[in-house]
Amino acid sequence: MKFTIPIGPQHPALKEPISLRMTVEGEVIKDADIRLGYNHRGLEKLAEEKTWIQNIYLTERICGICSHSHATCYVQGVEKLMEITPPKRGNYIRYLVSELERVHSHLLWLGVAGHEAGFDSFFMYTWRDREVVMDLLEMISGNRVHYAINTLGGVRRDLDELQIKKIFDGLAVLRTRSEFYFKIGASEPTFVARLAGVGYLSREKALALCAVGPTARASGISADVRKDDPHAVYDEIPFDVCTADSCDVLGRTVVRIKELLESYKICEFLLKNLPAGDIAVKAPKRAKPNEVVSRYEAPRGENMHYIKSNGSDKPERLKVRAPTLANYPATVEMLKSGFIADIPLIFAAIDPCICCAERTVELVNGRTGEEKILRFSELRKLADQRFKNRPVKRNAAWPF
Amino acid sequence: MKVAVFLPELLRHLFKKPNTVDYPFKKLEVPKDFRGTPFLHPDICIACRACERDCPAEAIEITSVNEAEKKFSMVIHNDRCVHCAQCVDSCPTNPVKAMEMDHLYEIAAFDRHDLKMDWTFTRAVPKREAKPAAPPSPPSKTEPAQS
Amino acid sequence: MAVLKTLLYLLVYPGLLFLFIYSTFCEWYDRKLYARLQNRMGPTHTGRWGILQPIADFVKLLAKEDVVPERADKTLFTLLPIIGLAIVVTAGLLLPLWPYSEDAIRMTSFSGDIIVLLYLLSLPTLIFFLAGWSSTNLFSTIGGTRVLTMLFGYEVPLFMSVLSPAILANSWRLAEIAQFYQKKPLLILPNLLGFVIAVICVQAKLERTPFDIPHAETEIVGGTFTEYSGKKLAFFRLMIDIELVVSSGLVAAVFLGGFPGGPAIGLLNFVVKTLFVIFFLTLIRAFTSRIRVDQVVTFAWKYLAPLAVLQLLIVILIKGLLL
Amino acid sequence: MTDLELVEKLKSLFGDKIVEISNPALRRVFMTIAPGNVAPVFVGLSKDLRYAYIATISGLDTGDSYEILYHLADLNGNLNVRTRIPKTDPHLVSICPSLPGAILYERELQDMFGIVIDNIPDPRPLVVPDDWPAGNFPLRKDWKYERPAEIIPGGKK
Repeated sequence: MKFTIPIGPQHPALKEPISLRMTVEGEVIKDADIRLGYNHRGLEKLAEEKTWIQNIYLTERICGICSHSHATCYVQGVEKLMEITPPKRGNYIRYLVSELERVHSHLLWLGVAGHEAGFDSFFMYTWRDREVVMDLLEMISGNRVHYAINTLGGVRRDLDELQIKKIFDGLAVLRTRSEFYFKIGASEPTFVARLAGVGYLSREKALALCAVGPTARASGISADVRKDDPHAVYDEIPFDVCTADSCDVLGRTVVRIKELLESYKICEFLLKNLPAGDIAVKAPKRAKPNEVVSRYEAPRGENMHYIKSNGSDKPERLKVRAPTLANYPATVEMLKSGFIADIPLIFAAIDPCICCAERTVELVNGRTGEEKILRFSELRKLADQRFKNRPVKRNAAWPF
Repeated sequence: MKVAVFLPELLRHLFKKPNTVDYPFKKLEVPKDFRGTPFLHPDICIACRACERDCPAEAIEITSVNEAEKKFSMVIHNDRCVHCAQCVDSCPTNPVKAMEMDHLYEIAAFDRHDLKMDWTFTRAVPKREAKPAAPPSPPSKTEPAQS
Repeated sequence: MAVLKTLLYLLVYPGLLFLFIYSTFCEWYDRKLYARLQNRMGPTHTGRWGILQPIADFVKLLAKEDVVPERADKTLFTLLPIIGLAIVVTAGLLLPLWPYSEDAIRMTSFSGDIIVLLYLLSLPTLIFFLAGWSSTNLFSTIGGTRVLTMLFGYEVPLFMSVLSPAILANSWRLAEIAQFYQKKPLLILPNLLGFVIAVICVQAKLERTPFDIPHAETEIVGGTFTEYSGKKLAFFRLMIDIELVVSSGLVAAVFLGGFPGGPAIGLLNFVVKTLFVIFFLTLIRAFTSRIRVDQVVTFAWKYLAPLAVLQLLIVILIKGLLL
Repeated sequence: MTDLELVEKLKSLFGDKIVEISNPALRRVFMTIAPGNVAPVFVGLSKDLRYAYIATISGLDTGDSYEILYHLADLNGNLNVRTRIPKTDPHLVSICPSLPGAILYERELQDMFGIVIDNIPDPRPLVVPDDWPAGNFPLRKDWKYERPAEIIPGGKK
């Protein structure tokens, strides 16, 4: 018996709207299709109407989890257009936040993977420890999610001695915890049984379908923009690219936990070698007509911004390529011949960030042609009305 | 193959204090650089409109009320504010910024009108030799109405 | 007098009211323990330490809007929660809780009641399947088929492991089995393997992690209960809670020597022993992740069933050699 | 392979198909080709230079023509292939035969600019809703969206 299950746009496994149509036979998936377009905000069009400064905060809001990634990718591109170089201390702080964000994103992913596999204790523990890094980020930048630490020509907040000490302490805690999660992820039998062999993506397929980030690295492709195209400080930092050969969800988990441990190393290196000096240089208001391709390794894979300036204080074109979008063709491939039970895991394994992937269309009043915003009191009035006029015991004939 | 690797960790935590904070009853301290809600020191503001120009959310509105008396009115739409503190960075007054962020974070309201804050003020004269004035205390206006 | 006693027995203790109160308490205990194992707080707000939270949830669900899908089999859809509740409460009456001494009511204690109890505990599974099937929702249908698939996995090991102490005690009557082990407490030890198997199977029967496959929310939304809301969902939840109490009571009665000591101490025994069993159930829930439905069947037939047979063998050997 | 070697190699491979080639920054090579040469150039890039990873395809409305940029990347850096097609006849050939991962970005180009991609394996819209009015291509410069004035319900103040 063949039938199609709609996973999404609203589904408990998906934290953001996307539609996966699965054609299944019994419990086995025969075909998969991904439909996007539920989360468009028209960012690329909007960016053409905003100034360079305003666009920092706009790009930051492409995504909630990797907010710093998009802002940094944008800012390092615009700095090249404006021909300014941030001071070294500023750069170090900027990429320190980058790595802390990677830590927070990967810990979040571990929890989500646990939850999708029905392993709620793992979820609770990883998210508890994620609070440590969230607090560090809040301390550095002043906010927990949208750090807004980037500005054109450097960063906006400096680090003092006390904060550096606190970060070191936090990293020590996180390191022991991550090593513990590595042990769990690799040896808890029910968890491993769920992850191993699920969502197979061979190296050739991963290459052909342009997978990026941990998804590609778990298939044995050693692709990491931080190594291949070292932006800013990454050519000074010693670190390894983490790969796995198992090509499945377990491999993706292992890659992410190893990357966590690598990130702690990078953070400690950055803090130990933090140079003295300014944190920002003054940026001009306009940029000369030019174009730049900015690449950045976000927690989910390669971020790419193509920025073109036309001499004004606004960009001519800002093209954003988020890593999740690049991983969709690979996801469809992975889902085929899996089980229904594996759908959330496989889909979660690319660490999907749907608001990253979809950002291009203006919100036009879609179906009804008009938009209505209700006040709370009006909403309550409507609910009361609905309750008073409710159909009298339609078909819910209660036998009592 | 090991069985129940997680078990010792779980049992260890059974007799520990929970890590969660009983939120609405107990509150955590925010760090000193926390970006809460922006507010204005109307006695310092020189009405240069730098904040209005740079605000990414178009949440700040400065209008001239009376050109002759140099009276201005400023509205901060907190329902649009994204709490990025760019207005504080853009503010050119020295050494005390006319825009500042407070530490409030429980700023939800039932009505978007309650989130609007406005000031009417006379433009301050920008001083070249800025004498270190005592930082003015935040006006009570910054408390958003919780009706 | 006898009528009053019977009514008391059916409706108050150990019937409906007691089971309702005690099962909500057990749910609270399960939730609190689960939360504390995860370094969380669990319910805190309603009542002292949140002890009334399950009752509050129940009342809240009763007040919610009750929606029946257009294409569902409406009679079946509506009747299933009540039938299910009736079945588990009936099963609860068979527990050798209060009146199993010689002079008490002999209504529900008879030779073979263990078999009846086991079959009554099998029925909720069918109720879940029918609930999923009659709601005609895609996710419910998948959930329903998963319920049945799992049933084939855990039911046989459960029967074998629960019946092996009965074989050793040479009785099909729960009260007599319990009395046998009270007299010879050392004989509880050979049944240890059976206890482990029974706890795992009860976990599967109650559809708790790692066996919460039929209503795995990240895969098939609410599974069998996707379309249920309001009162019906409240009754289903109550039914699952009572099933938890009854099955842990069954395990306690068979493997842990029953609940001796008359009404008061017997009740205390019951509470302590069921909470002891539920502790293990919660522990399993905390440290495992959900497995796939094919893995359940494989696991049950590859490990649980042979081990249950081994348990039977041990029991028969002991019976032949020692008794 | 350094940037200079890559430029030399591209020149020797494609010869007069290259209209313009530049190397503005480290690990960034920009190459311009005629729209008719897109298919053979991408076959060459994937066969001879082993490019498998296409990062994205950017479109740009330059007034009288569309500028299409294919961003390719490998371990040596980033190669951007540029082509311009006239606005009056926006046709482009699909590069999916040589780089299958390009499908998403080609569909996006169709939605956003109304460029018709010939031989595209899957022509359904990718990012716009199903009931999106035909002929609306948001990233064209002449497509303006008038933001309606914000109405805060209630009107208390």
